This record gives sequence, structure tokens and C-alpha cells, in this order.
Amino acid sequence: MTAAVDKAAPVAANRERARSLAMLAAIWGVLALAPFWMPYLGGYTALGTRVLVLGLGAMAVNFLLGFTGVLSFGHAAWFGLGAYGCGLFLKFIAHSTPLSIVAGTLLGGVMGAILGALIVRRRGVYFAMVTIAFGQVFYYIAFQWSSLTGGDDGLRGFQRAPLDLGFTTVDILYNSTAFYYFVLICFAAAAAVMGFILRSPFGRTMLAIRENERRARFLGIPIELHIWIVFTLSCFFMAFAGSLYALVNNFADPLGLHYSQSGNFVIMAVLGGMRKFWGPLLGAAVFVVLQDYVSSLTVNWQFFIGLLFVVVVLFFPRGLLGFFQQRVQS
Amino acid sequence: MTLLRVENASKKFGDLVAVDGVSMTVEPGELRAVIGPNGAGKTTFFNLISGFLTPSSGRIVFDGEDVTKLLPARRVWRGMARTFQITEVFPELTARENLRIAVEVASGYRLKTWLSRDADGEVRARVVDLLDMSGLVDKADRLVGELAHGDQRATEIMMALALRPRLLLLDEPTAGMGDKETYDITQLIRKLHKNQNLTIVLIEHDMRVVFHLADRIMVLAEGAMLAEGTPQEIAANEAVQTAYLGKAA
Amino acid sequence: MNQPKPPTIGRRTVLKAAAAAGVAQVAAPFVISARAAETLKIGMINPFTGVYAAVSNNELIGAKFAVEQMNAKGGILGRKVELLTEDSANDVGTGVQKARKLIDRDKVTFITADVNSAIAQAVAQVTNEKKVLHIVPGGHTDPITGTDCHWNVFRVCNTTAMEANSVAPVLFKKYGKKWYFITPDYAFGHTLEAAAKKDLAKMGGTVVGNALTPLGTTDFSAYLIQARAAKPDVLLVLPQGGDMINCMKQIAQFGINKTIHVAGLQQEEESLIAMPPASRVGTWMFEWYWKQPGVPHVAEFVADIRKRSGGHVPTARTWFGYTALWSFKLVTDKAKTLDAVKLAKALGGLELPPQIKLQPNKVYYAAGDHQLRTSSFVGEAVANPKGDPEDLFHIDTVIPGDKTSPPDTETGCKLTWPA
Amino acid sequence: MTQLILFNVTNGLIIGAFYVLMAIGLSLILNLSNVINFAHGGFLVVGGYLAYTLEPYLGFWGALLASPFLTAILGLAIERVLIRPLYGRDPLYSLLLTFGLAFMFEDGTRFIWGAQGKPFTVPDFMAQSLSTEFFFLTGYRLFMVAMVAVTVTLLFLLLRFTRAGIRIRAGTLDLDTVSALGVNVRGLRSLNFGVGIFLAGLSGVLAGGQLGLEPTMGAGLLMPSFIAIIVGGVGSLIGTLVGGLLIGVASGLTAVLLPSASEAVIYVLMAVVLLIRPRGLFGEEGMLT
Repeated sequence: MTAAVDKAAPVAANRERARSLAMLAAIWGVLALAPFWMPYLGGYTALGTRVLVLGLGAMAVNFLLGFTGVLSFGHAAWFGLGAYGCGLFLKFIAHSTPLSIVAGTLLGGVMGAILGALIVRRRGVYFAMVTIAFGQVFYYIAFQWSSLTGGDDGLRGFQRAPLDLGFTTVDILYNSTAFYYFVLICFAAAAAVMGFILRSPFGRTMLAIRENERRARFLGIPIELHIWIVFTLSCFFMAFAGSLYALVNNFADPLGLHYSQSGNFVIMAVLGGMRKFWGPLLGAAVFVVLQDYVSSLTVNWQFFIGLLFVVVVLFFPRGLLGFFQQRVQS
Repeated sequence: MTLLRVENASKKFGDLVAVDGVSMTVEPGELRAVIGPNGAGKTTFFNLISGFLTPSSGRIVFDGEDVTKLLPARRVWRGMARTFQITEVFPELTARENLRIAVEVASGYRLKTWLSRDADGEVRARVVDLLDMSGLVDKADRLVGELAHGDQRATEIMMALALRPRLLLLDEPTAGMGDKETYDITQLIRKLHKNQNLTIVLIEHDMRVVFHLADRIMVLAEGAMLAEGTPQEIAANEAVQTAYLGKAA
Repeated sequence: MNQPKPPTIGRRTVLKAAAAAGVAQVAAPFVISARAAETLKIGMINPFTGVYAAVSNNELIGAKFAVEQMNAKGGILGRKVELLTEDSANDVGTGVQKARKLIDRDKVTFITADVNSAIAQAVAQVTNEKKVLHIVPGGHTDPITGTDCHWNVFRVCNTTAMEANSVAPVLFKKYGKKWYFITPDYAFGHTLEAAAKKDLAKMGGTVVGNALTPLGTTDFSAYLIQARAAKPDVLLVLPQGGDMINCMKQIAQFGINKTIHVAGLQQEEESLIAMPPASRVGTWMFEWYWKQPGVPHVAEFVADIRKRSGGHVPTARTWFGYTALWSFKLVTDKAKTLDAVKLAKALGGLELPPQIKLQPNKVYYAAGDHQLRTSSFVGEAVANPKGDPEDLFHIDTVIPGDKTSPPDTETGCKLTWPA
Repeated sequence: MTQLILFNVTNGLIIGAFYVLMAIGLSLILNLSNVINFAHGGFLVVGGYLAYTLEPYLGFWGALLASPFLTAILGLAIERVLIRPLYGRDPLYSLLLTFGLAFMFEDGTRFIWGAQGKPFTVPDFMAQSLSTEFFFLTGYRLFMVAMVAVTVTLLFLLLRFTRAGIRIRAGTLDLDTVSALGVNVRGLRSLNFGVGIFLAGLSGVLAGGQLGLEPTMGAGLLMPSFIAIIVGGVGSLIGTLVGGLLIGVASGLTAVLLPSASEAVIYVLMAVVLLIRPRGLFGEEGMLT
């Protein structure tokens, strides 16, 4: 009996593996060729860059929400802190793009780690509320500390520096295609790390906590510690995305930390499918393109974005990927 | 040497005394049943042992160490595993993944099992062993939430077992099951107890199961211990009969 | 199943065709806007949603009217003008994104943006990078045509310094030398306050205190308690929009204007309309006003706008939008090219004709800092208008832009032109 | 200086009273239905604008009475159609739904009534200062405080002495048990939601009289209400009451000492409370944690 299973399993597993490899190849192919096909559909490279960065943010939110079952509604704070960290570094410390990203990621991630330790015992809506409120603390700091952050006017006066690769320098400031590929490489690195963690035993304990916290606790998993670790990791990813966002705009502003921005990240994750690794990226693509498109058509685009939230909640609670999967299966 | 010793444990919720000065010792290799009418405090007593609740007074000693104040996860690391009255599994994962998580946690989810192919193979092999033992092999790749109640319960027991516990706490393992499922689960528990010489404490409602499995039985009523002894002694105990068996029948 | 299929059109094919047609339809707006090369496109980015929505809409009404007039006169260099609008949602990131969209995808020739100074500055960075001529219709902070000026960026509305310089002397002469400031806590407020303080110091007055209020403050009572305790001669209310309305409402409710003279630097028709009559008090400056008896073309302009705005009069914002758009045509008619650098050189020093400037004094873009030298209308808010219900301001003096603005050599602007 | 502080404490209480009215509605819904109602600010705006529209026909007092009821009816309809299907699902969904509704309300208001702010006039006798010394005590502000006091007292009496009220309180503590006793939980939640939205509508009318109306006014008032709930402790209406007053006074006092921090201070207050007493000042142990 065991032998039979062992023989059958590899076939099924191989097919599964082949399918996911094909899927991966498709995703990376589409992303890698984006600057070439997007103009034909009325897109533009800057839009693609924005999708990647916000998609990474949504994936970071989903790392916590979709895979651990913990809803943070204040994650924009870490995104925004990443942006400010990156911008302030470029403006005041050194003119280096990679180092500024490191600085932004550290700022957001470390603050997230500290805050996370305070709130990790809260659950459900209460956790969501506390994260909103703490997120707003950082919003107000960015808003009020005008001498450092530029306050409501935002932080300006920095630009991404050309990449010095030793043998050559790449102009990522004026060449938007080069910058797109730079962001794509950063995105790929973050996604790889995220995927690696999720496939690890630690990643499976995340699923365990999401599925059944009590069972997980009595398997001997220290729940609070694990949630804190996941929260912190998620904050680091978020801050990394935020740093890239500062480079996209050469700018950082308080609105990037506002809870409404957090809401956008969550809806991107849910819209794409929060049980799926690539769901949030799809969600971000749909959300960003839709917003870009509708807001050019009508001043009342906010109404339609609100409607999108309602429709997703009522009709696509498992997201687009979940919806398609269900259709395929039935 | 005694594996588990509960010393005069009590638990109060406000004015309500749920467990009132209960003591118990369990020797290695023993299968102990805890019975009692509804509201006798059996589950609360279990929660005190496993660390889900902390006693208002009294001590819990496990393998010579005072664990009264330890968090549940720490007790698990010391070799105590439990199941719940209402089955607690990971419904949206497959049976294989459920067991795999438990096996990995038991092996300390160290970087080694993550990176080395050999260690990974060991984990997989252990999962297959557990599946074999419980007869879940055919259903290994289905979502646990979609399995029959008895299979879910078997998965939960095997997850507890995957932790390689020295003490297994089972809270009403046959609750809500039909005859066939009850029989299967009883056989599984019996196998674990006999073949692996595992120490088990279980709460049970079904007297057939209790008298079939248990080495010794403890009876709780209204939070206090009413009697303790072998199945024969308990069957013969008049206080137990009036307080419990009589009513239950 | 083995029989060869008859060569009819299957359901599936029809569905496919329909789907393709559907896709084409959805994609159509993209394709059309990418294809139509014969029209000349001008992009307008403004916060059409959020707190500045009302003033943004008025700028749009003015801009649309300008486009209508231009097209009636043959467009720009013979090409029909098309106005594309984008909502910056009062968010700098969105504004920058929309600027790139307009330039990269829609290939606009000119950009006009934004009511929010911060967005205007951020968009200026993009237009400068892309070498697109950019006129700021209504963002006031000084650096846009001062320390942060660009060769391709021009501005219609006043700088905060010009606003301060127009009102300060009047207040000092008429009402006294002890001033208290209520200042919104962001760059616009800070520069406005600094400009007024500079003027006050020059005239020999004193600042008896100031309260920095966060943007979006709804309740000003705590600040007003502070202000009254300081016993100033003049209370300067510098917040704008909703903040100012709330502040003025509470000033009137508390009766503060009975003991202290209330004034401010910038006031707008849009804000006065939203206030109850009792709050319409104090001395202010308007950047343009619709009621200018005897000034040529103003009456026609007002009548034309009323037809396009549901009967409402044009505000200073309407004029900003109108003037910004017309400036593009005026300068291309003069330079006969679409080369941004040549146009920018030609726009510096350009004087607006009477039918565009709609005010008595000389109005021109200064060549050294690209700031429009336009008049200040100083006067009093009117609580209960006698004639037109929208006649909410009484003009005392109209001061030419040359008087309120420092010379373009002293605004801190150093234009660097592309090689 | 003492006078200044006295003034600001009084003034802070007045502002806090307003937060209380809004936060209590939010708190009712959160406690019984486990829904963070992001659209609460949206309902507030609708309440204000409805009163603005009704005032020419019904006068100030008529509008003050009618508008909250109409808002509550709108709230009930939305609860019935959109929110009810989400009970029992992950709270994430109701949160996202109300978040989207907040966008729709803001934009809908702008679409119907225009982006231009509207003045909402209150009767003349209330629009004046009552004393030249305590000039910040206008008739309208005192009226607002009185309205809040009456409404909140009434609400507490209803919750204590009516059958539905007792059930709502019991449901807040343990919904399963209430349900097992045969109480119609759906009806109870609808009623509770309606009451919460009624309070939002009333807040809207009162705020309109004080500040005038703008489509964006709801979002700005939502956050202080959140903080009031967290500071007071989730699950406790008394806590919300105290929390609201507390943040009013805190921001009033900060306005004296460090004006630019007067909004940020409420967040600092929240952080301190959460550090020292994570469940909030009046929160029950274990409640929603």
C-alpha cells in the first residue's frame, strides 16, 4: 500500500511541479517584458513600476494577513517610514541608491518590530484597531515634524542616484525602463525571500497559526513569538517596498502613512486572493490600473473604488485567483 | 518514577469552584481514564494539567519538575501533548501537511531540516509512518476539513503523537461518533498504548470505551474526586454508582 | 464526433469575436488618446476630490472656457486644443504619477498643475525632467517662483510674499501694531506668516503671539482662547479653505471680532460663500474679483462664465485657470514654435492683453522668476450683500503686482536653462 | 495662566462631549456586532447634509429631529443588505466593506451636494456668546453639550431598563448564550446598528451647526472616536464616555502648552494607556483580545 502511494505520488507531484513552474515562468515573463507590451495596451512604464512596488506592499501585508491570519490595518505606516527613511538618507546622508534602500528598510522594519512587541497579544478587530491607531501616530509625526519631513508638503529635494556597478553606471533617474528593471530585480529578491520563508517549516507554522491558533499552541508553537516574528518580517518587506516607492516618486509624503493607504493594501491583497502567493500582485495590478483608468474618466472615481471594495467583499471574498480556481475545479 | 503528579489542584471562577482540591498520580505506561457527570470539572481539570488554565491553588508536577506556572507551549516541549473535546485541526490543509507541521515542530524546526535533503527525507518518512499507523494513507492529500469526523479526530491524535509525547492527554476522543468510528478510535488508542507503551490520560463519556481501555479510573463529581481505582473497583463502588453510573444509564 | 465539422460559424467563434470586440472597446479610450496626433493636448492636474475640490473645479471652469475661446479662434498654431484633466486627489504621489501619465502616454504639450503647492512643486520636478512647459495656476508658496524655480515653470497666482505686502501696510495704518497670528502648520502657512512678520517688523510693529494649527483643524476654540488672552490689535487668520471657514465661524460666535480687528492675507470667494453671514468680517486681499465697474471685458467674462457654471460668478480661481490656458496660446502665437525652451524664453516678460488680464493694471510674467505680476484687491468682507448674493467683497484699493512683489532679482530664483 | 488652563479644560470637555456622541455609536456597533464601522463618518456627513436639505422646510428643530431618523433608516437598509451577510465571517470583510462605503458616502455627498462647503445656520439666539468673560461658551456649544448629555443618559437608561437594552448589553458580553436563550440575534443587531447610526446622524447635525458642512468632514472626526474607544477600553460604553472626554481635555490642554501637538497628543495618550493598561481604562479582561 505504501509502495503504491509512493509510486503514484511522484507522478501527481511532478505534474503539480510542472504546472507551478509554468505558472512561475509565465509570471516572470510577463513582468520582464512589461516595458515592451504595456505601451500597446495604453500603459506606460511608470505605471508598471508602480504596480510592482504597491504589489510588493500588498504581498507584505498578505504575508501577515493571508498566511498567518493576522489583520494589520496600519501597515501603510511601515511603508511610509521606509519611504521617509530612504528619502532622508538620500537627502542628508549619502547619495547612494542601494544604501538608501537599506536605510529605509531598517527604519520601517525596526519601528515595526518595536511596535509589534507591544500589540502582539491583541487579536481580531482589536488588533486591527490598535494597528490603525499606531499607524496614525507615525502619520502625525511625519505630518507635524515639518523641519525634518517637510510636513504636509512632503519630503522633496532628493533624487535616486545612478547605480554604480563598478564596471559601469546605470542611469536609473532619467531612463525609466532601466529603473523599471532595477525595481523588478528588487521585487524579485524580496519575493524570493518571502517564498523561501513560506516554504520553510517556519512558514508552515504560520499556516498552523492561521488555521487554528489553539491547536498550534498545543503543538508547542510559541504563538506570540511567531506572530511577532512574522509581523516584523512583514514590516521589513513593507518598508522595503516603501523605500522603492520613495525612489519611484523622488518624494515621500505623509499620505503614504495614512490608514486609507493601509486599506488600499489590504483590498489589493483580498482582491487578488489572499490565500495565494501571487494574489496580491494581481490585486495590485487590477487596483492600480483601474484607479488610474477610472480617475481619468470621472471625477467621481472614489465612488467606484468604494464600490470595488463592496463588490470584492460580497462577491469575491476569496479574490480573483480563488474565484478562477473554483471555476476551473467545478 | 511517577510521570505526572497533581497535588491538591483547585480552580475557581469567581464564586464558582470548578475543580476543588483534586490530586492524582500517573505512572509511566499507565492508561488513566477520568470520568464524571456533566459539569463535574473534567475538562477544567485537563486544562490545568495542559496549561490552558493556571490553577488557583495546588501544584502540577511533570516528570519531577514543577510545571504549574509554565506556558502551554513549554509543557509541550517537556513531553505533554493533548487533543480537544471539539476536534482542533488545521482544516484548510491536507492531512499530510497537518502531520508534517507537527513533526517539524517536534524536531525543533531547525534550519537543518529546512536545508538538508536527508533531514527533509526523515520528516517525510515520519509523516508516512504516522499516516500508516492511523490508516489515513489514502486520504493523506485531502483537506482535513473535508474528511469524516472520525478521520479528523484520528488526524488530531496523530498530530499529538507526532510530538513524541511522554504523556498524551485525550479529551473525549470518541465524542460525537458512531459505533464504527468509536471502535476504530478505541483500537487506535489501544494500539498506541500497547505497542508504544505510551502513558495516556483520557476523559471519556462512553463507559464501554473506558472499561475496555483503562488501567485505572478516577471519578470526578462537582469538582472533587469521588473515587479512584481499577475498573473493577470503580464498577463495584456504591458511591460512584449512585452519583454517576446510575444516572448515566 | 468523427464527422467533419460543417463550415458554419460556431457559437464559440461568435463568443470569441464578441470577447475581442469587448476588449477592443475597453481598450478604446487608450488607443484613441494615443492616436489623435492632430489635436494639441494640454494636461490639467488638480485635486478635484478632497478639501480643495471646490477651488479646483472653478479653475477647471475657467480653463475650459479658455479652450473654447481658443478653438473658436483656430486653436494653437492651427491645431485644435484638447484639455485632459487628471485628479491628483490632493496627494503628491498621485499627482506625480498623473504628470508622468499625461506626458508619457497622452503626449501632452503643456501642463498646468496644481492648487496644492506641494503637488505643484513635485510635478514641476517631473515637467522639468521631461522639458514640458508648466504653468502653476493656483499654488501659492514662494519657492515655486523663488528658491525652487525652474526654467519651464511659470505661475499665475500671487506668492505669499505678494499677499502679505499688499495687506500689511493697510492693517498697520488703520488698526494698530500688535498682531497675533493663527497660522496653519504647513509650508504655505509658514511662508505667509514669515512674510507678514517681515513687513510688520519693517513698519515697527510687534508680534504678540502665534498659534500653529494643524491642517484639518475643525475646532479652533483652544487657539482663540489663547489669542484673546494675548490682547492684540489685529488677529491675522491665515488658514485657508475649510480650516478658515471653521475658524471664522468660531470667531463670530465668540464675538472676538467685536474687540479685536480680524484680518487675513488671502481670502477667496469660495470660502466666503460657505460661511454664514455673521462670519464674513475683516480685512483681506482677493487675487481677482468679478465686480470691477469700468474695467474693460470683465462684465462679458462674468456673463460668459455664468452661462457655464450654473449661474455662479467667476472667482479668482476661475480667472487663474482661464489665464493659465490663455498664456499657452499667447506665447505660441508670439514664438511660433512648440519648443519648450524657446517658449519659456518668450513667455518671460510677456504682457497679458486686456481681454485676458481683466483688471486695470499692467500684468506680465517677470522674466527673472517667471512669476505673474498681477494686482491685489484689498478690501473688506461683506456680511449681507445688497445686490447680487455673491457680491461678498468690497474693494478698497487695487495694488499693481509691481508694488507688491519684490523685483525678480530678489526673489531667490536662479534660472538654469538646459544646454 | 490659571484662567487659561481653566478655560481650556472647560473647552476640552465641550469638544470631548462631541467625540463621545460619535464614539458611543461606533462603540455600540463594535461591541455587539464586532464590526469596525469605518463608514460612521460617512453617516455623520449624510446626517448633516440631510438636515441642511430639510432645514428650509422643517426649520432647525424639525431638521434636528428628522435627519437622525432618516440617517438611521439608511443605516438599517445598509445593514440589512450589505452587512448582515458578513456576520460570522472574518471581521476583515465587514471592515473592508465599511471602508469602501466611507469612500462612496464621501463621493456621493460631493456628487449630490457639491464640493463647495455649505453653511448650516442655527437659530440666532444660540449663535452668540453668553458672557464676555467666558466668551467661548456660546449658546450653541452649550446646547450641544446638553444634547449629548441627554442623549447619552437616555441611551444608558434604555440599555439598563428596557428588554432590548438588557439583551444588547448581555449580547455584548456573550452573544452565544443570548442566542441560545432564544433571542433573535439578527433583529437585535439591526436595532443596535440603527441606534448607532442614529447617533452618527445626530452628531452630523450638531457638527454641521458648529462647523458647517463639507463632504470630507466625516473622515477627520472618525479617528478621535477610535482613540476614545481604545483609551476607554473596548466593550465598555462608560469607558468610551470617559475616553472621549479625556482626549478632549488632553488636546485642549496641549493647545496651551504646545499648540502644534494638540492633535498628536491623543495618540500619545492612547499609546500610554495601551502600555500601562492594554485593555483600556474600563476594558474587561479578555474582551475581544
